[in-house]
Amino acid sequence: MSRPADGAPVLEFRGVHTHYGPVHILKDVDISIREGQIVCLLGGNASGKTTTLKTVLGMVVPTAGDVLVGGESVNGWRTADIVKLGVSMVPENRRLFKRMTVKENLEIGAYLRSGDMSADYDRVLEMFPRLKERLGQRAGTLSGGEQQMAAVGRALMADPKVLLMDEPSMGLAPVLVAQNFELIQQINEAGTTVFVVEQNANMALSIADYGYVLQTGRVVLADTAANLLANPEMRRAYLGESG
Amino acid sequence: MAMLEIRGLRKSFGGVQALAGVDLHVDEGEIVSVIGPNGAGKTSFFNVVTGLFLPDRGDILFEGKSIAGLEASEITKAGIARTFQNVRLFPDMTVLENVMVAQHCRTRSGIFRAILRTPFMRREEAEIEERAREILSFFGSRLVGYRFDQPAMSLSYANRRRLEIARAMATRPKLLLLDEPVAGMNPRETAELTGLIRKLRDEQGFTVVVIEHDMGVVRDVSDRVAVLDHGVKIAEGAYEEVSTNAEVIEAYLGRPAGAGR
Amino acid sequence: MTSIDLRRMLRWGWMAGAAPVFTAAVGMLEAFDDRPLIYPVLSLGYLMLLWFLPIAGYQASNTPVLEGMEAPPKGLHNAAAGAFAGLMGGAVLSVFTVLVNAFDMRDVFVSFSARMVELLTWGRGVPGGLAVTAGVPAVLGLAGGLMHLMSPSGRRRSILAVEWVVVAALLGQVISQVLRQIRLEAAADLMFTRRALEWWAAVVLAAVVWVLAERTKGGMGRMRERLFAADVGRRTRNSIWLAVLVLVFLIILPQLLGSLLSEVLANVGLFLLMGLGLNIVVGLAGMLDLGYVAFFAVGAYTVGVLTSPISPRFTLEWSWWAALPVAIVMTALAGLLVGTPVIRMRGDYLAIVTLGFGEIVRILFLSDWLSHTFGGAQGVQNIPGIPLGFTTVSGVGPEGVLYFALFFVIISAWISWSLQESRIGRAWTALREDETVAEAMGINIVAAKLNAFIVGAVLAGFAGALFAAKVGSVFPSSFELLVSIIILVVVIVGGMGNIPGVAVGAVVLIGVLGGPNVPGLLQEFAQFKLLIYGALLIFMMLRRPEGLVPSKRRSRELHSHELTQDAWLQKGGAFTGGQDGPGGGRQAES
Amino acid sequence: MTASAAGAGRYKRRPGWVDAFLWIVRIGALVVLVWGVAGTVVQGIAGEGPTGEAWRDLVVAGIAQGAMYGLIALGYSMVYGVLGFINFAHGEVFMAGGMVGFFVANYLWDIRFWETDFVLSVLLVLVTSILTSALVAVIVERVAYRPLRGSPRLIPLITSIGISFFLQYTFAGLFGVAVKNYPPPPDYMRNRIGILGLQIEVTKLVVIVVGAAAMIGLYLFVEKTRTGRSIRAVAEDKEMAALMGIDVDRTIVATFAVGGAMAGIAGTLWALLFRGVSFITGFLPGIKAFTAAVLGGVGNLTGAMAGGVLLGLFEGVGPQLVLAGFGIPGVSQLKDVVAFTALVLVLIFKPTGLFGERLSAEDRA
Repeated sequence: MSRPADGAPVLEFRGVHTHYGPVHILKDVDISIREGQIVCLLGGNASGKTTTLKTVLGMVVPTAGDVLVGGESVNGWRTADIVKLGVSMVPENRRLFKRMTVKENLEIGAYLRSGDMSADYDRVLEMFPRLKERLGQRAGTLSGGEQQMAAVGRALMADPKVLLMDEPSMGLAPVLVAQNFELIQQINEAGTTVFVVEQNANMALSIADYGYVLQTGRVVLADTAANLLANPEMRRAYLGESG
Repeated sequence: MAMLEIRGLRKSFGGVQALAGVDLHVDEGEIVSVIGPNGAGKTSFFNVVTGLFLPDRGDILFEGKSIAGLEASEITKAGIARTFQNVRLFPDMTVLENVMVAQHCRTRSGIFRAILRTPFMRREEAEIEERAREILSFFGSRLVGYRFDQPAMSLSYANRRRLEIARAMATRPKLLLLDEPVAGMNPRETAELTGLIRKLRDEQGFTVVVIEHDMGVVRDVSDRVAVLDHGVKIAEGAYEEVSTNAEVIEAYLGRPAGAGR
Repeated sequence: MTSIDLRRMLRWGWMAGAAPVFTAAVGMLEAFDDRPLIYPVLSLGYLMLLWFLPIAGYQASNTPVLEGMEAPPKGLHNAAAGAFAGLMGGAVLSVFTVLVNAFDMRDVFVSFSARMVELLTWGRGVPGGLAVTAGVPAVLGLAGGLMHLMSPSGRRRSILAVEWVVVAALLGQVISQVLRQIRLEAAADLMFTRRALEWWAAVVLAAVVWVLAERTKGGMGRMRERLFAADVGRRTRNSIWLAVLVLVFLIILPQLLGSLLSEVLANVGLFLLMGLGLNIVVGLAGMLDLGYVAFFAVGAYTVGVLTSPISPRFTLEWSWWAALPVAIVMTALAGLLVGTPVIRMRGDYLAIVTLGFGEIVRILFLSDWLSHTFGGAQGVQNIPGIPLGFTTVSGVGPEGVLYFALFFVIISAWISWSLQESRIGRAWTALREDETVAEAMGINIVAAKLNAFIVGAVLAGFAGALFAAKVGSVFPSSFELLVSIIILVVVIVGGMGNIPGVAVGAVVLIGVLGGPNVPGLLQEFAQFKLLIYGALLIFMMLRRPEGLVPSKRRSRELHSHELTQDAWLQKGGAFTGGQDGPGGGRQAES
Repeated sequence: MTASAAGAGRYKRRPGWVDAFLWIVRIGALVVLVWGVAGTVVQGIAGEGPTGEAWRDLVVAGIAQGAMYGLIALGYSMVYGVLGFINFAHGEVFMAGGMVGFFVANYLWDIRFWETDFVLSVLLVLVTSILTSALVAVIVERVAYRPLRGSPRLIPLITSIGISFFLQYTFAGLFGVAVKNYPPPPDYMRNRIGILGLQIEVTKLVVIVVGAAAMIGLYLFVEKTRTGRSIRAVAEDKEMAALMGIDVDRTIVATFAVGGAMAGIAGTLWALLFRGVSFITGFLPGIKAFTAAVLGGVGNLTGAMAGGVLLGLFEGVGPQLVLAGFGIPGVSQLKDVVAFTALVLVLIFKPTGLFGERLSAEDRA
């Protein structure tokens, strides 16, 4: 199931440190994501996963090291400019603009783009025909599954090179979790690089090419997904074996 | 007589039906799981039962008496306590204080006793603290010792979940409502908490209702499972029964449970 | 890797210019120049003009030390950065001076006078003095930058020495008064010959502080350790001893201070009383009450109407002691009346509604409609003092009022403390942190909030009753919205939720700067009092929201958003809950 | 009251004594209202009290005053919508516009331009006032509020109280404490013209028309423009808005600027109506506008406008209509009492204000 990982790196962390006030969060993190891959970042609560995503997006500025998007260092850039480079995120719990309509949500996904976006619009609606019926509805009134579609659709409207997924399985019904991961594969097959941040190691590794394990801000394991699945330490700590 | 009996419960928010006529009963000493897809109304169900929201229609009987329309604090006093999906402790109170404050509705000293520091008040204070320590010791070594005086916000995620359960226990409820108690926990912690939920019933004598997505936990703890979808109960019964129900598989599980989770 | 951050330097450079320009433009320089501080080198005006520059110089190259990272090396570049920021400040100030000199803008800006230009150029006129205008800030900035090169203890000593000298100079009047009272007239005359600290005295004082600073280092910490020893019995014993000591000190204090200072302290006591009451409502229960003065007014008017022989409607001429219980009942009732409708309102709504209540009460006391009871704008006059058998306590003898205020403060502090350390106090804390959860945990919100309102109101009632006896008359103008806000500032600057904090707040603000209608020790500030209050409030919120003497829990609450990355802390109560988490802008540095 | 109501209708909380108290207040308020109005009507029939003409003037004055409150209230509401706190210092933003506008007006008077081309002069003053207020609002945001982003809710509120004092006394220090009187408007501004059967003074008509136009303009701005949409997105979820590529800082600055501009317009209107400005001019109107915003439901723009106009009417007409009926002397002194009482009553009847926010979706999941 793994695809060749020969593309150029689209997203890289090189020795990144971050701090919240004086507190050291990420400690010398190296991550490299190549074009066309699905890469997952695994870790428990407070391991620094969310900070990693915020660092990509410039919401947290590294105190040392570099974050590179498409080979370009984005340290100190404004979030908007990083988004413009083709980074887009589906946040945990979807976080739609509940008071806006589904259509407005999709449109705001393409906020930074100019020109004709109808092709992307059609592509999203083709991918999620359910949304077509709901376009005029307020996003807050959608069901859980539909909200998920709208959130992914909104992120795709930005035509991202790399899509960040924050905990796509968190607090979701099994049916939605399965759907979600299928969706990730589908998006990836259509040519988008995906970076998944997950607690559910089993699920994430089953679709990923490569995985990183984060523990209290440090990358403690980094290997191909297949190797991680086979790693005994990994199996004991994260995959719930012999619990 | 059922401990909790819910009849035709309805609740809508601005045109969205969160609960569209739910019936459910919970007998004393049972552990009942409530499962269902996101947005099915599970948390709304808890919120209405505990009085944070008023029901639109229907009735909630607790030990035979209607509690619909009571203030949340009165319902807690009547004997229903809960935890929250997204862990809502009092973050800056210490671990011990979090548990002490929850005994509020079981204690009586008022302003004058507090100002005059009467013997009654001092005895009650000592008892509150004693009981808080006792409850925290239920979780083994996790929340005792130096942790008593740590602010709740400094706890690890799993300990926060445990503390929330301890706080609910401190209100001396008969019925405990746990909202996704293992969400965000790793496999080992999940296993431990599963055992704890059973102990809550077996050793402490609480009746328990659990909302949970982790089907492993649901299988291990439940006497009975109720499935909600779009605010309606679509199935109810033993785990095996529910997990093979076609409607449940379609709305919630996606594929038969056990076929690799 | 160089540790000089150009943007940081520029920013502090701008601020180094903006601060003195602001001081001069609003007229502080001129107004305060008459008050010499250290003879003959420094007047209050120049202190106000220049105090910020060393700080800016220090900050220009100050980078926070991050956990797990190497501390940036210190060196001459720090001094250079400081000098740069100072020079930039000086340049801005010079440009300002030139502009003021060149154009006559007095029609618009009232303080842009020739005198101001003269002061800004140190008396040397425009082209000639500009070098000094720019040079002095540069030197001060350099001094600030040089502080990076000192050892931490040297830095601490220098800062302490400067602080002590400034405080001694500012409070010269008090110090010389105390010296006189303890029969050290000679010393007083010698040190404070010309209303200001003599320069040699300043040098001596600085040297003494510099030497002693290291000796006493850690002394406070040890004392605190002993006070809060783990052993409960010992702790209680120690705190009782401390309380007795403080009490004895306070009892002899009026004898030391003389009546003028006693008057100031009596006012501090009044505001402290109100501060303690508001602290219960805002600090403990987390409800922002902006109409707190209403309860003060109710207490004062009740006593006034019942005791005054020329009270407009009743001439009951009760004794103050008989009126006090009535005042307490009336304020409790007022607390209930104001508290009930606002119980279910959200934080900001509660603020505006209580503010409204405060205004309603004042306007009613002022109105023609009720003037035959409350006297309208004339108020109630000839209120007798507090009869004590052997004497009568009134405003004529401020020492007596001070003792009385002390007595009530002790009672109020006890009430606050004992409630805080009880199930009621815990319920308040829970309520403040997360109202929904508190309710779900069985706390009766209505009762808890009303308790807070009523206790808070009664404490203000004490203050009101005392106020009526002290001043001898009550007017509506004593109860303006401003009073509510000043009390709030006292509580916040001191340290919300913390009794010693409120005390410190009252002493520093009311005692030193003065209250809304009462002068403080630094009477020179009268005109700019509220400007300084505002600036202090902003500064405290930005830099130290937990106050000067923070309660442990409060500082946790107020800084939690900086330290955690968890979403669960970002929801909930009025003081705990942020809006959306630390999102939005990028992380601010430092 | 009993459980037998189950299944019949919507549940109400079982009333406790607080509810009983609130009902007494509600009923008491209605009785006072009806009694007072009846008293006034009786007086009116007896030929005492104000004439019909005077009543109409009160209404018009109330609406004009209310339009101003509404304009200022918009600033409170916008900031509340985006940052979630009440910017207590907004009244001073309004004052700043009026104050600086005065110096322009005064200059124009000195060079005799004010008399020769009054309309253009007022426009110049208006532009100055708008720019000043917007600038002050933006500076305040940058210096004081931006560092507080994400801190507990009451912290920025308390800060804004500090800013309020700081700005007041800064203006006092800069421009002096004396009241500054705008030059007199030409006579025709005091003429009355008939509209809809009302004889309205031109000044008041201008105030009402300008106020209404500004409100409509703002509404269109927020609903229809790209910046407006980013303001709405930021109001809902700042972090997500940033992820969409919206510059959150700049959007918030825009919000403050637009709110400030509205206050600036109000500053000029104030000058047209009352002429005098001083450093404390902003305080009471600020509080009143704050009240108006809460009255209408904070965060809701339509609510702010409606709240402003209603408050102006309450204040203008209320004392005469209700209180005078009891034979209370000097009712006009009590207009603030009427305004604040109206606020308390509205919130007792409807705790989220007249056009309160929608229920939060927080616990719905």
